[in-house]
Amino acid sequence: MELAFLIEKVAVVVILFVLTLTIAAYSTLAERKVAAFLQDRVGPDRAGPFGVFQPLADGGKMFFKEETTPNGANKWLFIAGPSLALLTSFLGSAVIPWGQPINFFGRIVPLQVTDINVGILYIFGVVSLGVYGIMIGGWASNNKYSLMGAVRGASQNISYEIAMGLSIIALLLVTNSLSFKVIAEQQHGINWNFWYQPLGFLIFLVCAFAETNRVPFDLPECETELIGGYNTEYSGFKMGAYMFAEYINMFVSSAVMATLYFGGYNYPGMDFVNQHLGTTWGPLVGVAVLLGKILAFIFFFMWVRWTVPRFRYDQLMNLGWKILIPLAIANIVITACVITFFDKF
Amino acid sequence: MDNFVSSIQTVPLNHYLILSSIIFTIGVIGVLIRRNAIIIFMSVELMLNAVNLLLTAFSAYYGDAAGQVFVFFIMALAAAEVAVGLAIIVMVYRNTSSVDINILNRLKW
Amino acid sequence: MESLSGRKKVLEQKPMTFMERIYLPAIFKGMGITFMHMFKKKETTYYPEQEREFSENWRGMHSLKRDENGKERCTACGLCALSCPAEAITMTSAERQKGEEHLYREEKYAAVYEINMLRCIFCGLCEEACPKEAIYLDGPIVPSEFLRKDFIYGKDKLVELSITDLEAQKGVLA
Amino acid sequence: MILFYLVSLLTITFSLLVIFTKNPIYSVLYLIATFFTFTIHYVLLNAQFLAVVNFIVYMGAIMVLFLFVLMLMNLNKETEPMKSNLIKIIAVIAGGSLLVTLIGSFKQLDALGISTINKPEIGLVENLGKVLFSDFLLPFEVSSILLLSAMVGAVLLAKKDKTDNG
Repeated sequence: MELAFLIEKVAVVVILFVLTLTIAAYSTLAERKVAAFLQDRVGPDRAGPFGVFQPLADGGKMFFKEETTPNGANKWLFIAGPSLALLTSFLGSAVIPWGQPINFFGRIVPLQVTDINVGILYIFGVVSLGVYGIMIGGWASNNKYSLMGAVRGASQNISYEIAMGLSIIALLLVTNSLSFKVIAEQQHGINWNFWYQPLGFLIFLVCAFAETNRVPFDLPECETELIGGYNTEYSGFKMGAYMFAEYINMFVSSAVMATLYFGGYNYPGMDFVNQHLGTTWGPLVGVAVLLGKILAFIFFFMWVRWTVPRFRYDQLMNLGWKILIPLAIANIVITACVITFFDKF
Repeated sequence: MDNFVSSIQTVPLNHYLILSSIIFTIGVIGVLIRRNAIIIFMSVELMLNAVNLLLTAFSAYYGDAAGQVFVFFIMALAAAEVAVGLAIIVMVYRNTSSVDINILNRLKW
Repeated sequence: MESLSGRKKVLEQKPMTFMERIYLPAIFKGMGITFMHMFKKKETTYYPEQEREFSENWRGMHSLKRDENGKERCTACGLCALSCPAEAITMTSAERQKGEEHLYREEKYAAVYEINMLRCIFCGLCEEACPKEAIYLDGPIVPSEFLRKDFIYGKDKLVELSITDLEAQKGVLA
Repeated sequence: MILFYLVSLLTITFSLLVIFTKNPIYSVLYLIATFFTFTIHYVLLNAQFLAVVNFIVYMGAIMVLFLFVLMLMNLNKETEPMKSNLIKIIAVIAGGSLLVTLIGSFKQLDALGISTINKPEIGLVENLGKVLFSDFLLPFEVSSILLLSAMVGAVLLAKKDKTDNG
């Protein structure tokens, strides 16, 4: 482990961390702006031009608010809940390839924190850990509404994980690899997995909505039924941590979707661009393309949120268990059949 | 990854044996000293995991994948066992509003 | 069950067709509608800079009126305070001294006249109760403040400016 | 090398905390931590697939179930049934003698004398999958039936009986 390697990794991690935080912070602004635009309003525009400093103002407000801990709450777990939520939301971005290896002053730097060859399973594991933040926080609040929210969140996440996993298995039949790097490389140009797995993508998308607790599946935090859900008792920065975790989750799941189904950093005509811009600027264009895809997905998340009404809880479970799982299994069977058929000839 | 493997190669297999047996023993003690059925259940899980670790270590040291396949099966079995076991505990709790295993003494009669 | 009045109509719900049951077309349609709204004209009024037109019977901040000679109309009779359902109005009266005739119309006047804007519900009952036509809710929106005590408006904020004051103000502006 | 001993120490500490903590919720959380250290052990053994499966199955599914049940039952320190100290001491002595027996018997194994990992790539998904779907195909299929029957059994058990009002 040479020093340069270490510096390189640290640099990639720090840049990724800052990028994630910035995008998550600006997602809060974007959410309000998108909501406003979809409702013929203009949204926050007082802090700076077009409200660009609004996230700073919100963050400042979050910081200086009074933090209350309810009587009878479990002090340690009450703090552990939001911290865990924030931690697990960050973990996912480690295996996503952000671009082709880049030539940085004569040194080839891979734009990925680490390429483990079980990358997809890793993402899966991290996603399944995300439940703990919600469950622990909800239970430690010592409030029955919070507990209800936590229980809902946990059962929803577990249920949708199954459909998500099954939809990924069909994808794996196509890609033959669990490594994000290989999957991203396979989708060179416009050879995206989406063209092979449209149904799988749809299932994955719905599950991603459920896993990030976004509308129309935001039952753990529905204000109308649970006066706020698992974060009812939270205030100040702990509340901010939960909110931030949600936006980071959204960012990471957008990145996963873009990489798995929409070619990651690949775009049509990339060979041409790479030839003309060299090995430093070419990959950077790829990074920009990936970021563009991610932002498009984030916009899609928000767009859906301000269009589709919330599901009822039994509808949610029905959708997960009775529709998505059979669909995903059918998708696997069809994909496997098609692949064997084409292999034969 | 290569660095990892080369560093772990120096750990003797014996140490894995000792570690697993310690964890297994802790699981046994847990079963003996607790009365909460769920904790006892968790101790059993701990014992299962100790065995898993040992199997994996054996498999890695002998270069035989069968051990790891076995661990895989044990995990599948553990998942099934937990589902059924917790369902039973929930039933017991519903009937006796307690998870104290001493209450289950009544099964004798 | 047979309805007693015989007027009950059972709504017939057709079972949903396959297209309706997969929901996705409906969802996409809805998303199309919301997306089109992004390009519509924004309805927002930029409040402090722009103000929407107030209606005829808009009730805003109170003002204590003067008569045509610039004398204060209020005689501190207390009827407004009595009629106030929110008990927002308090006052203390004083007797007009010699030489103050040009300030106050009658012999009695309000030395202190305070309205707590946090309590006021802008119902306009004080306006109706006033026998001297001294109080009107014809002002603008009450501005926001940081401290609660700043919401208790005294005579300095309530009494409308006299003609001399207005001219002085114009002089400053000009 | 040092990493192994560090993680082992953590494993033992957390597993001791599991069985000696009074609050059942803490027990579950410590068990999650224990399983996390197990995951690290698997990574150290280069059994990547098992590491991730351990992560997903144990930490992501089984422990969530435990936590779920415990939270819904609302058990806490006050309602926790504890055995008397005498039984505890006897249990610890019994466990200790089991440990001594086990380690004593392992002394015999020294003769085997294997102390290096032979084929480090054995734990990768590809190799494991090949073994799993060739030599162990029948057990694999049987385990699916096991899971199915467990699922049906769990649903049947946990379902409230409609006939009586319990």
